[in-house]
Amino acid sequence: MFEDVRDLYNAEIIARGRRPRHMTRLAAFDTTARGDNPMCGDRVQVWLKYAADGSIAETGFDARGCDISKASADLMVEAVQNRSPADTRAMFERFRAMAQSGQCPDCAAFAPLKPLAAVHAYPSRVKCATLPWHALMAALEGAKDATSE
Amino acid sequence: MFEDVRDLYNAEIIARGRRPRHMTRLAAFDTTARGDNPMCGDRVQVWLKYAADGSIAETGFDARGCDISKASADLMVEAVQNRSPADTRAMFERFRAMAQSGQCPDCAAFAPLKPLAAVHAYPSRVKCATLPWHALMAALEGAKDATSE
Amino acid sequence: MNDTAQIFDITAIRAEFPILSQKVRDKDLVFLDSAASAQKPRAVIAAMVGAMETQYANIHRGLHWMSERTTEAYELTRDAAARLLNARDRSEIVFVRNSTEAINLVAHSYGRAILKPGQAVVISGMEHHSNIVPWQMLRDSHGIELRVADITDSGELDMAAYEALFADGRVGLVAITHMSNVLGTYTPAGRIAAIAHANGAKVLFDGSQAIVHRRIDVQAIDADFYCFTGHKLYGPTGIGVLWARRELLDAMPPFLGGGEMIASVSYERTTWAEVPHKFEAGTPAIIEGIGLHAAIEFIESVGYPAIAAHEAALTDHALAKLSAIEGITILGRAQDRGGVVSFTLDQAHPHDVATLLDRQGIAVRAGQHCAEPLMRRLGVDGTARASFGIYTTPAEIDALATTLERIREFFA
Amino acid sequence: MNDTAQIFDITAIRAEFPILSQKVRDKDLVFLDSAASAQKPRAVIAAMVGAMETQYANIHRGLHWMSERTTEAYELTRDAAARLLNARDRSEIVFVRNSTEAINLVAHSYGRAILKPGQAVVISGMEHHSNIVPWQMLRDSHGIELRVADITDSGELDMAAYEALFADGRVGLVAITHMSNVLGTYTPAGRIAAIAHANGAKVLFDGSQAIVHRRIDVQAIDADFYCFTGHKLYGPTGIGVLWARRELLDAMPPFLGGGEMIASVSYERTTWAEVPHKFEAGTPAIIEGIGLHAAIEFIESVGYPAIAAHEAALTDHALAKLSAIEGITILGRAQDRGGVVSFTLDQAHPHDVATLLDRQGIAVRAGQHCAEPLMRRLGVDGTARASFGIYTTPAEIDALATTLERIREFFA
Ligand SMILES: Cc1ncc(COP(=O)(O)O)c(C=O)c1O
Ligand SMILES: Cc1ncc(COP(=O)(O)O)c(C=O)c1O
Repeated sequence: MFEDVRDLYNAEIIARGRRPRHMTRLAAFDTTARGDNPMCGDRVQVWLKYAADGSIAETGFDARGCDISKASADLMVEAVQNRSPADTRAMFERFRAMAQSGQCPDCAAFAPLKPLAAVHAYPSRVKCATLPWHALMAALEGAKDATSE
Repeated sequence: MFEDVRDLYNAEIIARGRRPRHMTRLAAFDTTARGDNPMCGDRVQVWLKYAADGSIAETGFDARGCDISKASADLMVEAVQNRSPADTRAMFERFRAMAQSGQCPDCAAFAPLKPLAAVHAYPSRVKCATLPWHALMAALEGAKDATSE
Repeated sequence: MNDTAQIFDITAIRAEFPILSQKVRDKDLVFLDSAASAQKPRAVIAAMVGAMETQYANIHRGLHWMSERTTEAYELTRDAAARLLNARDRSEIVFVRNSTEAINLVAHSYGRAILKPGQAVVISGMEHHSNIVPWQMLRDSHGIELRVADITDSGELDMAAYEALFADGRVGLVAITHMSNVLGTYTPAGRIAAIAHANGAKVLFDGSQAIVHRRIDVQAIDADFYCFTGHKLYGPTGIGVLWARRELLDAMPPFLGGGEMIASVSYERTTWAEVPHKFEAGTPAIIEGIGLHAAIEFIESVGYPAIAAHEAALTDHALAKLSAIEGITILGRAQDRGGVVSFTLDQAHPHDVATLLDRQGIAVRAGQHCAEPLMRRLGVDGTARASFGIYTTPAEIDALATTLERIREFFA
Repeated sequence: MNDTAQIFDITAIRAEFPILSQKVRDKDLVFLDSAASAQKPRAVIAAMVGAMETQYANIHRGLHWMSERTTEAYELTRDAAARLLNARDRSEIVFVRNSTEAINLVAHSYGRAILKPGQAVVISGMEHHSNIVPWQMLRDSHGIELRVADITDSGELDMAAYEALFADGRVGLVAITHMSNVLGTYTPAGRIAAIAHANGAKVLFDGSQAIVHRRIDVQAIDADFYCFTGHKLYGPTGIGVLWARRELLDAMPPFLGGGEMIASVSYERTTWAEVPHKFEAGTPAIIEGIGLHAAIEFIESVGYPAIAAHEAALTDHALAKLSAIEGITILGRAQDRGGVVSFTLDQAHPHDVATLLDRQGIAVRAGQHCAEPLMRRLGVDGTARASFGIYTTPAEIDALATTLERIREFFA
């Protein structure tokens, strides 16, 4: 019955949606921020620890929400590992573009996020995928809250 | 060209609209009130003097507005002469009904107002015809303002 | 379901709604999201088109034919709305954009001018944000206390808790939903009003959902304010109704200022038009008002008894069908309820459920339904919600139930 | 009139407006009341019908196909409005019911939260009530001073008088029409804004009339707020636009509270959604928004240069024709003007004129045009007003002039 949704609900997404690998609150962290999607009630909290060179040493998150937002948060943690804040921001912009359009000009750079590539075909779910990133951006900026709108 | 409007713009209305007979401010009066039609800017002020028995001894008015409202005010002055306030109120109700519907069950009682009978066919002009009466009603009640809506 | 088949001809009714024959992703549209906004019957569409194609001008101010005719058509809607609510007088009908604006109007005008700082406003634990946030804003700007009457675990208003909120005599206004958009619960409007009045408070009912399924009589329930929103009642967007007792409207200052609502304007001093025009600043939603009239006539032509019976039968059917699904939780078990059923599945998040249903052409809502505090009270992040309209069929509910079973398997 | 004939094909344009082929009392409709509200082209009607028949659901909150499509269609209107005004960003477009609501929104939110008691708001001597009354209400509730910049006898803004109002440095906001609905005068928006800004004040333009006849560029005129109302721009009723600089919108508190405008709600504390949603509480005028998009595209397809040329030619023609009538007084002789001509006849009151015109199928407006203080300034009780749209022809103006001659004879 649901063969047509396997592009988004692929094995990777379902596995990470059910059992995220990085859904933990960091015991020690440098910054944290929360993202809210008010329309649906999704919420993600992200914790960050920087390395000495300012790059991201460790990320953890807690999420209430759907498989898409949890899987996205989980993939995000791996994708930003060891990246500088600037790099991370650029990655977010590219990811957002991909989530909205389905196009990714330099996909190679973020292969880990590929499992979410089909989300563009589900317009109202794009925010689920970008919500953890909004929280991450807020954390990088030292803000407390973000909304994904 | 305008034969079809002669029902409303009859000789009596045009004559009274141009040269009202009772458009004067009373030197001595017991009560006065103003009526406003905010949508078009018409305004009528009515002055009243009572006789010893409480009936209307004299009425005067001042008006800025169209021929219909001036003629209506002028006819009204004659129609209410010597009437008790209760009688005047009842007359207003009958006049209003006629102005809105074109029907007047006991027209005889207010023959002087007959020249306005056709106003019901001009829905947006009904207020012009009733405005002086609203002012008169306000004066009878000792109020200061009325609007015709 | 055979009783409703006798009461009205669902095929004929569905034929009145052009959108229902649309395909969604090559599947038949199964529209179970009417509580968010209902579809529009031909009569409403035709009334709006007719106004625009044959008889349109700005209203109230024109001396010409088009304006007179349009004014008349628009004002007839006021009569129809007064009839629909059994209002005492047509002047008690104020046109607004939607329920949200109606409640804000009361919060601004009645709230700031008549309620005194230190007085309290009572809402319930199952309000839509539109009946929470305006009172919070009033609280923060005007020093009103906001009190919340809790609900029971079955999703009904806790009447003892409600009554207890009046103990200190400071409640000035109760603002409460007449039917929950999440739980389907009808609140006992007559009793709510009686208790409020016995304690010197006025009462506003948010009838956004209630009026869709049942005949409302504002005099019988002894309301002071009642509001509804056109787009949920098969009418256009952009138009809604606030009803209030004439003496309250007379006492209230205007909300928005501008054209249409004045008696006279000078720079020094402006006086207000009579009720209801005092509250209707600017060019109104003329075409939408005319469309709302057609919606009201449509409702009247089907008749509330038939609508209520049809939707009660559908709701019973849905509750029975959905309860039979393993791992489902249905939220709210009120005795007295309308055609809205919220649920969660143990295996899947409501969003994921909604997306998969959508792929089968089945439209439900998922999320918080603009009722975040209620979600917290229920201990959930969100729900999926199926809601029924005049055009919903038992077969559509069966399709929902069957597809939910498949979704459980998909996520198992 | 031959130039406009070359610029666009008026017959083709008229064919787009179904209502123009209506008869009024067996006469051809001559609709010269577009400044009150314009007629609707087929494209607008079709867009609204299309939304209701094929693609409708509540927006922003739905995860299903109908809701996604409807959201997309509605939000495309925001892009179109941003393009129409040359806004920097689509988030600067706030949807409202009409200009009146837009101005009230600014008066409530910016007025009460950012302006300080003791500061002044400047308006002009030729404002519509909708740009007077909200500021009076702000004055009375918030201790703002209201200052009026007088107009010259030719009906233009008196720039010296305007500039003088800033002398004490207390002006916080200028709220001024961009085109008078009575005199047709365009105000020099760029200079008005420059003077306001030089004195530390923000400026709001009421573009209700201006945008109908001419291309507006909010960046070029350096506005802070700009508003217009859909129904005058050939769009539906019930929808209008407030544009404001993003940083102002960000700084302003919300106006109405409810669904759609929140980030999160708890009874204790509610946080607001991002701009523009912060200002859009409740279910918006969805179908009307979609209709407005069609109206904007219609305007764009004809093109402002052609519209402006057509209407300038019509206005010149009307001024020439009407001036030739004995006993007529034309109010306002501004250099820079749009397609609105107000006049009085010595022999007849404007109402009587309008009624007699109407009997010939000619629709004009008569009265105070929601501008009572301006009437006082002009020393008249009211005027008759002919106003022109994209579909107006020189022949219609000729019919007006001829009939006015007859009316003078009638009342002679
Ligand atoms: C100059 C001007 N401002 C404001 C308005 C008010 O527009 P609306 O009634 O659509 O709010 C109008 C039209 O009525 C107008 O001409
Ligand atoms: C119970 C209830 N109240 C208020 C509203 C708000 O209605 P609107 O968005 O039309 O203002 C809704 C619907 O969204 C509702 O279900």
